[in-house]
Amino acid sequence: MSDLASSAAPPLPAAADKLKFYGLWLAVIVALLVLPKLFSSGGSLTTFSLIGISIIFALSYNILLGQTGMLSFGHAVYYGLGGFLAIHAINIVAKNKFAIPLPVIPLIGGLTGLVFAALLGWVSTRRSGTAFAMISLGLAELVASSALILRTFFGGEAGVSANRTKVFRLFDWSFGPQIQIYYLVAAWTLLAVLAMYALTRTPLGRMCNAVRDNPERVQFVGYDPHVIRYLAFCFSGFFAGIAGALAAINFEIANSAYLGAVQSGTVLFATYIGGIGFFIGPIVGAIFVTILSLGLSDLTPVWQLYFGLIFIAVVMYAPGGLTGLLMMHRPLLRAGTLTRVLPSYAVAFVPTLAMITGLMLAIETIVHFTVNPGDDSHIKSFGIPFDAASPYIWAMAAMLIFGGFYLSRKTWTRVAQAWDEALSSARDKGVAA
Amino acid sequence: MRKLAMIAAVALPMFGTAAFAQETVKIGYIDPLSGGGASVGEVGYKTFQFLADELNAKGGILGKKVEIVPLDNKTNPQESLIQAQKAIDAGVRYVTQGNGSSVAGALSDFVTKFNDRNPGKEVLYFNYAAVDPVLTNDKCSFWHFRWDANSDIKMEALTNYMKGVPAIKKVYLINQDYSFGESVRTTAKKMLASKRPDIQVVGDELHPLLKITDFAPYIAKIKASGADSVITGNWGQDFALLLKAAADAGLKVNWYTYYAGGTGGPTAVKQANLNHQVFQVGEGIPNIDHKPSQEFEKALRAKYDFSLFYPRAVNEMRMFAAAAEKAKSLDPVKVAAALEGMEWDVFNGGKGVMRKSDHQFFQPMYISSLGERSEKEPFDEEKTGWGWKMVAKIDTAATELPTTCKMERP
Amino acid sequence: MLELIVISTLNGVLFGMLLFLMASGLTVIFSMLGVLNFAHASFYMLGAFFGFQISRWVGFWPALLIAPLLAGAIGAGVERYGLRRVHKNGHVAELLFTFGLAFAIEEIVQIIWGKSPVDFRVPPLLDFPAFTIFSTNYPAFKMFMLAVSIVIFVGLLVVLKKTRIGLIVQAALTHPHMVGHLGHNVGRIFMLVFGVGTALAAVAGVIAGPALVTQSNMAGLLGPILFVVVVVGGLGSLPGAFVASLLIGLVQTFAVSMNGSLAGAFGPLSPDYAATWLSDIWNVTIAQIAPIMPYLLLVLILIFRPMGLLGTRDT
Amino acid sequence: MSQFLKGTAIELRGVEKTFGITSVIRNVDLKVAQGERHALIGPNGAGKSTLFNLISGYMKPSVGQILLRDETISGLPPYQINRRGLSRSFQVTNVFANMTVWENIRCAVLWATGQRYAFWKNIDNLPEVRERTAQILVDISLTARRDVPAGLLTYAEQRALEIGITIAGGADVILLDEPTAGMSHAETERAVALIRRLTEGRTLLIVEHDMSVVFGLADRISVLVYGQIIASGTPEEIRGNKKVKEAYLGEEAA
Repeated sequence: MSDLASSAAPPLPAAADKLKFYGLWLAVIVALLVLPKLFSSGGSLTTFSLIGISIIFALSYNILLGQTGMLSFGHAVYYGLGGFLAIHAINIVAKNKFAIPLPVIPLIGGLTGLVFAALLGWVSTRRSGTAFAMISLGLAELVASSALILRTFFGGEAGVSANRTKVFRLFDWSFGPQIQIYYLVAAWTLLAVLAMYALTRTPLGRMCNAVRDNPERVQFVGYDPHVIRYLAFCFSGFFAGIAGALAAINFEIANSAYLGAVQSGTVLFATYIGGIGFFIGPIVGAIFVTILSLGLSDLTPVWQLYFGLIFIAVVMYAPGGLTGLLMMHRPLLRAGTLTRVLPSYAVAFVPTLAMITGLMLAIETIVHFTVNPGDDSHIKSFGIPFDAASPYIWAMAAMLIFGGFYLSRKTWTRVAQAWDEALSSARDKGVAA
Repeated sequence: MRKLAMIAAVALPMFGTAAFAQETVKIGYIDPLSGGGASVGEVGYKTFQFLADELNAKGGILGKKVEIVPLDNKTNPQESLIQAQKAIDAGVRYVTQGNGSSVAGALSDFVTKFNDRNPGKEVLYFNYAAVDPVLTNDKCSFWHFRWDANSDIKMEALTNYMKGVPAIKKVYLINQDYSFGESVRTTAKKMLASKRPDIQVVGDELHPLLKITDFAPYIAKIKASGADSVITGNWGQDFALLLKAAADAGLKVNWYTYYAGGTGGPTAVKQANLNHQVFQVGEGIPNIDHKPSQEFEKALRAKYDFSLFYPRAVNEMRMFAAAAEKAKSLDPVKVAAALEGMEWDVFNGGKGVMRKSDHQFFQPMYISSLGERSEKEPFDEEKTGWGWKMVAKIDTAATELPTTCKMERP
Repeated sequence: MLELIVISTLNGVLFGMLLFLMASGLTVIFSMLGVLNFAHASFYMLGAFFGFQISRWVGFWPALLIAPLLAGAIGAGVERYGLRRVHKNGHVAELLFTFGLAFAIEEIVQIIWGKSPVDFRVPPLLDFPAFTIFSTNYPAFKMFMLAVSIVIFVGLLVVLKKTRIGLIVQAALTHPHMVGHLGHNVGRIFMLVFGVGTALAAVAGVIAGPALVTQSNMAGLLGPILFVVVVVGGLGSLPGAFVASLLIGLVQTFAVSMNGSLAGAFGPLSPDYAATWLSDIWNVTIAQIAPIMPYLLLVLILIFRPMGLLGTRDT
Repeated sequence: MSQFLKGTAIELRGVEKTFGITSVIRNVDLKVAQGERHALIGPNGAGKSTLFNLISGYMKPSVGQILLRDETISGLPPYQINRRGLSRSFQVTNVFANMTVWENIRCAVLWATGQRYAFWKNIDNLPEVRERTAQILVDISLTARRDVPAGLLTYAEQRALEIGITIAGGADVILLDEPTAGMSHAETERAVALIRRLTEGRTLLIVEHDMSVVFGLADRISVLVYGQIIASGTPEEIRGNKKVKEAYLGEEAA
């Protein structure tokens, strides 16, 4: 090959880049080790563990949606089956005193997910698009319903429980205290994230993206899109199974809720809100949605409404998800023109915030009168006390909504202008959009 | 920025470690407050709130105010465990829950493991409505106390009544396909066979839980079987839709139920025009001629727009207070010791006992029917004009069933 | 036996027609906009609650007219200010948009009407048994429901195949630019179609509300099964949806009436297996699995005949 | 280069394709020799693209046989035909729009370099893939646009990429469907030069409307009218063929 050709290839990562890459992972490890020192209560450790689990789950989902372009409504099937097998494995290991320590159990869950994905995947990945989505919906309903019929295995609606401390112990780790579970989940999360990242950098991973973009053309470069989808589906099932097993270890119980539509819906929410176009998107989404779903229900009884509205807002205004929103600014940052849009952001921020506040105020006030009509009108929402009966509140809400809407429309047009200018000058400087 | 602030607002209360001195007695109320089960969960929450107010008006427990901490579990066992953990972080040592045996099983399991792993920080679990017998039998726990009669006890009471009704000849069983429905149908068959062998079970149906929109095909089957009575553990929409379909098709049978009094139940009975044809087994009804309970009912109805669905919750809260006073401590271990074997004057009258061997509360059971009221029945249900009428009372002693519980005490 | 067959057939047809009433709007929207509307069942629920509220004020019959118009207007608004924006990001985005919408609508309904069922009654005019067969009554209201379903089916077919509007609408789907050049406002056509589709869902809501239970979870209960109807019938095919509705109604109803199980057919299982999963399978009756049969049908259809029963294009 | 310089590359025997009652391809026999540059011409709607779809496996013939180097390929899926060394381009640009030019080419290189569905190899550590991709990139002169998503390329660049993807796998039978359609005169000239260079020593079957391209490039020409091949021969023979003049060239010659 000529030197000319070699010079046409993109540069391989330099030593400094590699160092940066490994440094990043090292920083993550350190952060994971330090985190429980800062927040040590049982609740926060549980929260962290759940975030880790949901990161693995969301990333596994994105192998389908973001990487290969398959919209699934039944991803929880593999998560749930992984969880059930893990629970049964714990019970069997504990009963027979096998020398299998708890940290290995998630692998069993993963293999379960893999086996079931391999079984169900071949027929369902024959097509992508609506057909795949509907098959996944049907299969999810079937599996979830059989969980209630096959009581011996799934334990009916009560589920199957286990005691994780009864498993063979390594280094005297009992895995009773939540902190040990946290480290277990953190280690597995790190491993799984690394593995899934590596997967995107393989020939199969790249061909997944090709199938997502244009399954028809893939056939004419020698690949069978069905096989690619199938393999992606199997990997996705494997990692979902690991996530399910970790959840089962964390809760020490597996039940039909693991397999249900809510679980499938949540992972779709998390992945999409985070952003399906970027590897870290689902990670961001998993963190955001887990914290939101745990915390929001403490703050307001109508958390589902906010959930739905946030989701609609993301689909409408930020189809790239939260990560897409941030990544949009990368070319500007590189070209140094980011500062030009910031002032218009600041200007637009105020009325938008006002509008959102007004909306929340209105919702909370209305909720007070329809849901708890007889109660004291001095209510507290999101930690802020106010009197729902006061006409000022109503007036304020109305003013904030309409004023905020009017002004934010105007200011966002200005943002768009500033944005275009900044982008075109970034282009002039030679930074590709 | 906005996102950051929001995350902070959401996250901070969760991560904060609550190490305040206990000024109040906090009871974590873990039940659905959003989603499908919320209508039931909210009634329960308000009932407990009302009971806490009642205790506080008398000076609280050991001089401390009682506070109900609402925790939304979305009827999901996993979510319940997260909420329980959160509650414990916030200094809660007593949790109460009732909706869903799956949640109850998970919670009982969680509390047992937690107490085992965190000695000195024990938590007690008061179960006010989950009726799966297993919780006080094979899977019993020292840290779990149940005030509701479990489904076997209810069936014992119900069949004790049914054996005295000669008109019952053919019985049809229709239940939801999950552990509770399954336990209703098996015990019904077993108990009817031993108490009234002449009764024929002409049908035994399980249908999926909360998934049926039209019960007409099931009604057709009941009709074809020639049954004169139906026993069902159905609740919620599965109950309402069942009766609706029966009324549409003109099916005339007597209904023996567990949860006809649940939210929406009386409305459905009235709509189906089943005047005193729907029976319910339970631990009490508003129209029992017992002055204290009727006054309580009046006060509750004056404040909220529902009737007392949980007389057992009254027993629970009052007995908790009494046990703490008796132990002179709010330490859950001591309170649990005081509750064991405690005898009690039940809310609706009569004697009850928290059996030591399995932590199941035994109390008089009532069979009642819903329909037009006489002057003896002052209270109606759900503004239908119809009210519960007592049909039979089964004494505490006649409801006591053996247990398989092997209690492990700390 | 004959009794059970006759009654089951009747019940199956009635249930199937109810399904069609709900699915027709979904099919119309899909066949014309290509959008799989996840919020369709939510509009059905809105229809039921609007119907309940309006019939309290002015009676059932005006409600049957006003509620769908109201829901249709909301649907049109959703298309105009929501879906259209999302359209450029592809079908997945559209689908997810309706997914989020379903969430929000359910919660809004709960805020306004609470979480318990509301007392939505059959209008007195139709509150009598239409006829009695084998001593089972068939309420007049259900017959009314049947009639409405058939009228809607025939009406839609005629509008789509025989009228100018139908032709323009169908052309607008495949060749939006061409239709635009011919002077038609494609945006308005799409808005109209979405409005009509959601209004049809609301008609189903007003009618099914009193027949079933009007509660905030009614959308979640029926949502997935509507997809089964539409997919099994063939995406975008109105006659297909009609056939699929009937099929699912009959399959489910007949399955319920059967008590057969493996244990019944081959005798009880040897007690050695009593506590294994095999005994679960052995003892499960056909009636028990009746409600999941549609999903089985869905999966089988997608595997063996992906265009659905009467569909023309591949999903 | 190719070791099969002698013999037949593509052969169609009595191929027919019908959609419902319409027959689009009627009893077509065609032979393309190894190493030959063969052009397929004919008026719009004659069935040229359908014929391409049949040969490349995108559609199955209703009747007849298609052979690649004397082996039957009719009925095989496109990817298997591709693996046997036949690659095609599309009339309407058909690339991986969200991926960069580099990635587009690389996808087309992967199977040919034996990577198959490997999920254990780091894509950056495959020198062969890298070099071949780079070579193709240089060949189609898109080095400067290497990191641009394919969807953002100009039309001519996309056509070049389309050809690049088609030849990247190293197939020795290449089917090009109107590679210069919609290009300016200068662009067309560059494209023809590119095609000539890249298909050196390979078999080429090309559909083209631009007669200067056809007569400049092709060794042999076949004329397809209403789904039937009415003539086949060297450019000179075709130029002199009366039937072709009547049916097709006549209009242009006039």
